[in-house]
Amino acid sequence: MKYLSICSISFVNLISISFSCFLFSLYFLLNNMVYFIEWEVVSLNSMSIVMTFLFDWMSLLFMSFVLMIASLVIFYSKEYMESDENINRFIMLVLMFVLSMMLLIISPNLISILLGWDGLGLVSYCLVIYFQNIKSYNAGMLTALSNRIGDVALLLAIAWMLNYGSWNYIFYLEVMQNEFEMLLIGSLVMLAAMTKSAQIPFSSWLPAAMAAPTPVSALVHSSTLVTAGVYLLIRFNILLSFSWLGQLLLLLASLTMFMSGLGANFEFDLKKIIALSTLSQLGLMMSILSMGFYKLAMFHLLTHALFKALLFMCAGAIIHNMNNSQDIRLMGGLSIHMPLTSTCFNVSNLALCGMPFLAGFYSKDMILEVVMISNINMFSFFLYFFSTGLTVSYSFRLVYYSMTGDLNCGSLNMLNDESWVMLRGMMGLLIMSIIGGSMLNWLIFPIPYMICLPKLMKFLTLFVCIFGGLFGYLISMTNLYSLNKSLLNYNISVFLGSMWFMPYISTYGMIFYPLNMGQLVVKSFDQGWSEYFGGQHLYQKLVNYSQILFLMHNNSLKIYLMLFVFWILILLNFLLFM
Amino acid sequence: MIMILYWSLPMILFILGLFCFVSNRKHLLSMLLSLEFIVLILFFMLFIYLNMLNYESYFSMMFLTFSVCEGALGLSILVSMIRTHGNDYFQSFNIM
Amino acid sequence: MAQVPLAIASHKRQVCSLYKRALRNLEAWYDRRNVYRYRAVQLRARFDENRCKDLGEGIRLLACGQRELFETKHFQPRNFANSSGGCAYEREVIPPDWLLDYWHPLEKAQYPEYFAKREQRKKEYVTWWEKQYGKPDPKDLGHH
Amino acid sequence: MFNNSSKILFITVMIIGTLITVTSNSWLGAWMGLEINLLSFIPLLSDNNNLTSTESSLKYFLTQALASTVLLFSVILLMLKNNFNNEVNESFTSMMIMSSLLLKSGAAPFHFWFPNMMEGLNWMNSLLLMTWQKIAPLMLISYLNIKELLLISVILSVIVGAIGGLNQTSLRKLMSFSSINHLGWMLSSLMISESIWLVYFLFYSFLSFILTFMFNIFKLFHLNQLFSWFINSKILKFTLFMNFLSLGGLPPFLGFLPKWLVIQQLTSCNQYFLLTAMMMSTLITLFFYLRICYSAFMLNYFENNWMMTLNMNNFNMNLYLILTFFSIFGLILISLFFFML
Repeated sequence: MKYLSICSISFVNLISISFSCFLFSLYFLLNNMVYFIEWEVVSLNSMSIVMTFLFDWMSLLFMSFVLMIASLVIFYSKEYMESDENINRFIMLVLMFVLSMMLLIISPNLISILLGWDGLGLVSYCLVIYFQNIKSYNAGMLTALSNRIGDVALLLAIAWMLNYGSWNYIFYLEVMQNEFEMLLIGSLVMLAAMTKSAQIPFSSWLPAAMAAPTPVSALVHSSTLVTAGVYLLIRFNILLSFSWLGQLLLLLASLTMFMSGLGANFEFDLKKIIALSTLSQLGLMMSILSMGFYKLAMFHLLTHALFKALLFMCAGAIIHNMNNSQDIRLMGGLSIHMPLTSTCFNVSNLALCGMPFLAGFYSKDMILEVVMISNINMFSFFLYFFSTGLTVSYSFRLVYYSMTGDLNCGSLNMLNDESWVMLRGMMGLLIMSIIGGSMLNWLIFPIPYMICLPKLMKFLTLFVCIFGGLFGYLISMTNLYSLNKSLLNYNISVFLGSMWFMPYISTYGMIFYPLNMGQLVVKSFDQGWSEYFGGQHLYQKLVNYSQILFLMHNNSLKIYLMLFVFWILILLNFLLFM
Repeated sequence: MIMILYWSLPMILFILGLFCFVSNRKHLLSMLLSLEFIVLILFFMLFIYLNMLNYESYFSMMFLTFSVCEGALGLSILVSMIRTHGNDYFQSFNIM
Repeated sequence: MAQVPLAIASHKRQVCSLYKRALRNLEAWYDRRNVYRYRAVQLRARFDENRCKDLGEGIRLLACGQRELFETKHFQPRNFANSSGGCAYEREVIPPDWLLDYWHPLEKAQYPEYFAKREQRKKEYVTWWEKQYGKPDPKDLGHH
Repeated sequence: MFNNSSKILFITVMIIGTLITVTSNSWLGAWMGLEINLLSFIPLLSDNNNLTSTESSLKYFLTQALASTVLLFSVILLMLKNNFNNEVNESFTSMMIMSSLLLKSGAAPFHFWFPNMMEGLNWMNSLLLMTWQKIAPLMLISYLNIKELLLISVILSVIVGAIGGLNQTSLRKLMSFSSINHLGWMLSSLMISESIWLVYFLFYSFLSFILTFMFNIFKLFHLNQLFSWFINSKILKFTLFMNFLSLGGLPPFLGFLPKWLVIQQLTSCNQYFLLTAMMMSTLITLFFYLRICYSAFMLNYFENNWMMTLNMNNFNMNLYLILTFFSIFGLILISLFFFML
């Protein structure tokens, strides 16, 4: 039975599908092929319901990555969720999630995208509330409702697509791109993508969704679900490049990147730090996408998926060993207690920072250099590079808190590095996050970008990273005689540490007045006047009439017959005298 | 004008009969009797009418048959009522 | 509800409570143990310094201290995972034992052996109790 | 019921009487048919010699006798007028005929005898009274077609039917008021076309047959019997009350179809006021039907500890199930057949 658990079976299946998808994508990429499959489900009179699938190198590659990460995550959950009695439900939810992700990836049709999209929303809700405590419920509700905005936007976009007679958007994007309706569709799709990728007005759900089990965070909330929005916009990228949509998206995405980078520097929850770093990377993808470089966004999406999943898996291993504790103030000295996990953790952290020749370096460096040679204003430029520095800063802060010093948790602990199944799962991704970047770089870009920069600007990225790292490490260090730095600037750190108060705004702020109004309406209308004038009073009156009618029935038969005779007499009277 | 006389008398008699039928009586039997009276008036009226139609008065036989049946039925109900109620007072009926 | 205290009554206990909360706050700000110890000693010294002042002064100082604590309260207080406010709080709920007594007879009938044994154990417990503490007073048996 | 020879005789004669009325080409013939019908129906009513059936047969007899004498009187008047061609106003004579026919059928301003009488009958006789006894008078009314009187009668019928049943606890009275309500619909439908009236009448007879059939088997006469009515088959209970909703004309069921036709036709005749009154009052009818169905449709309800054994034989059960199937899925089936044809 050891090899017949649901985890092992799904692992084998998924990894083999992933491998074949990868081979197919190579084939498609090299031969420059696209498969467009159309299956007519039903044909009624003049209307046909058609299911369409689009297979090109992008969808196949993304699919293979998603499947690979999913398979490793499932393999990893075999140990992580070992003591959970609902592990079967958990794995099935993850599989359903993967399924709807597949549907989303391969469909060039807004309806089937919506199916996959709603599937993602539903399953991610179920996964967030997997641990059934109040925190999870609240987080799940926030997640589901934020994503619902995007679902509604997609539905509206579908309604607007009716203008063109079909929902296969890929046929219309280029032809109709100057029309107002298409702009409207584009803005709605952008809204949907922003909710799914947690861009700035909707960011608060992503850190909240960390209430889910850690494998879910590794798969869903870092590498696949949140990148679904980016992927959707990659498909719609034509609409973004030549309109104000792209500019708006650039602003919001780079602000997201900035905000979450800052927030991660003030966060103390291990998973939330990684979630905020995901958010920052999503902002990076979105912003480079909004400038028109969709291939770069795709590239970063893939590499980011690799090392971020690894990072989450390491965090999961740590949390597992720390007995569910996620506060980084309780950690420390983990490099001594869990050397192998710490290695993976550091490698993925460095890949995130863009350490040369790791996965993140290729995509991130290229994005930044492309930003430098393109026409861009000072503000966006500042946001890009400051956020890059912040990324390194929070990574090193994390290293400082968790890896160095002594363990803060307590002398009685069970830290060890012998959870082999989890480690094996992590090793697979470790290799991928080392070689993945270069591999993808040579695959996706057979012809290198021509980037020509002065020496100082070329070194700007490096400089920013080194400075950020030093800053992050040193500023969180406290010694006996120095006050805590964020205590000195208390108000600012509270503001930045709670994501610019966005969680409050999108929960209490949204609900306060409508709820009050609802209470008023319920009290004075639903249970007040309308009940009085509608239900109760009407019923009372009808019953009264009924009683009166019964008074009329309450007579001898002769009275009724006499009434009839009187009526006949009246008729006769008319008959005779008119 | 003379035509009105043919049917004004039965009409008045009919109305009186109707009143007799529905006005409040003690006994059911008196109601049945007044019903017979109405039937007689109707017979009279029908007779006048049939005289107009070339004295084709065979229908009056049928009418008489029906009215007798009806009277017999009324009487049988009366008997049935006396068997169940013990009297033929109209007021002993339940209302509703 | 009248007997339930809604606020800490005495000044002494208020000061103790403030001290404890301030320590917890320090723990949240200073993650390294040695630094925290140093700060804690300082805090203790500050409290000790103002000991044995007259009560009016003491009340003013208490208000000051509470205000200072409020102004420097950590925005993400340090919590253990399984305690209230922690991330794994109430993650695994263990239903209380007495819940089994409220099962429907039809449900109980599905596990006859277990419930038979359970009933027997209950009886044994009652006899044990009565041996230990004696029979309950009959006037205490009714509901209050 | 069918192993009693006198019953067979009277039922046959009753049917013949109605047929004579329907097929006769003169008013006198129609009158004869009505008389035959009355003469044979009364012995059917008083089959068991108890208080109530005697009373109700007496009430029926008096009312119908009065109605038929007035009918004959006005018929003779009409014929005298036609022969002599003097200044007698025709419409008033036909109004008199119509009033007597409305009294015979139990429509609203002259409906008072109807619930009183129903209270004393058993369910099978009630069914005859509600359905078969309506054919002859309604057919004769359709020959007359005086809009003014008919409109008043329709509106009064639906309102009386709705409001009268609202406060009712006796099932027979409730069914009689519902019958008055349906009679309003039937009158309005024969104002437009005879075929719609026929359809309405057939469906109404069908639905009320199922209900009275079940009431008769389980001897249900009062509302509280329904609330505490526990039979060991919940499906049976549920379907029975679905039939109630069907009778009330709730859309997915069969009972909606005739109402639908009437609504459609009345709308195309611009009878909006009439239609509004009818539909509003039918809503109230639906309300009290639903109130009857409480015990079956609620998730949580009171049950007696004792069980009522299901004393239905196989034939009755099969008959009931088939009829219920048509009553519940009839509308869908009819639409399907319509598509197939």
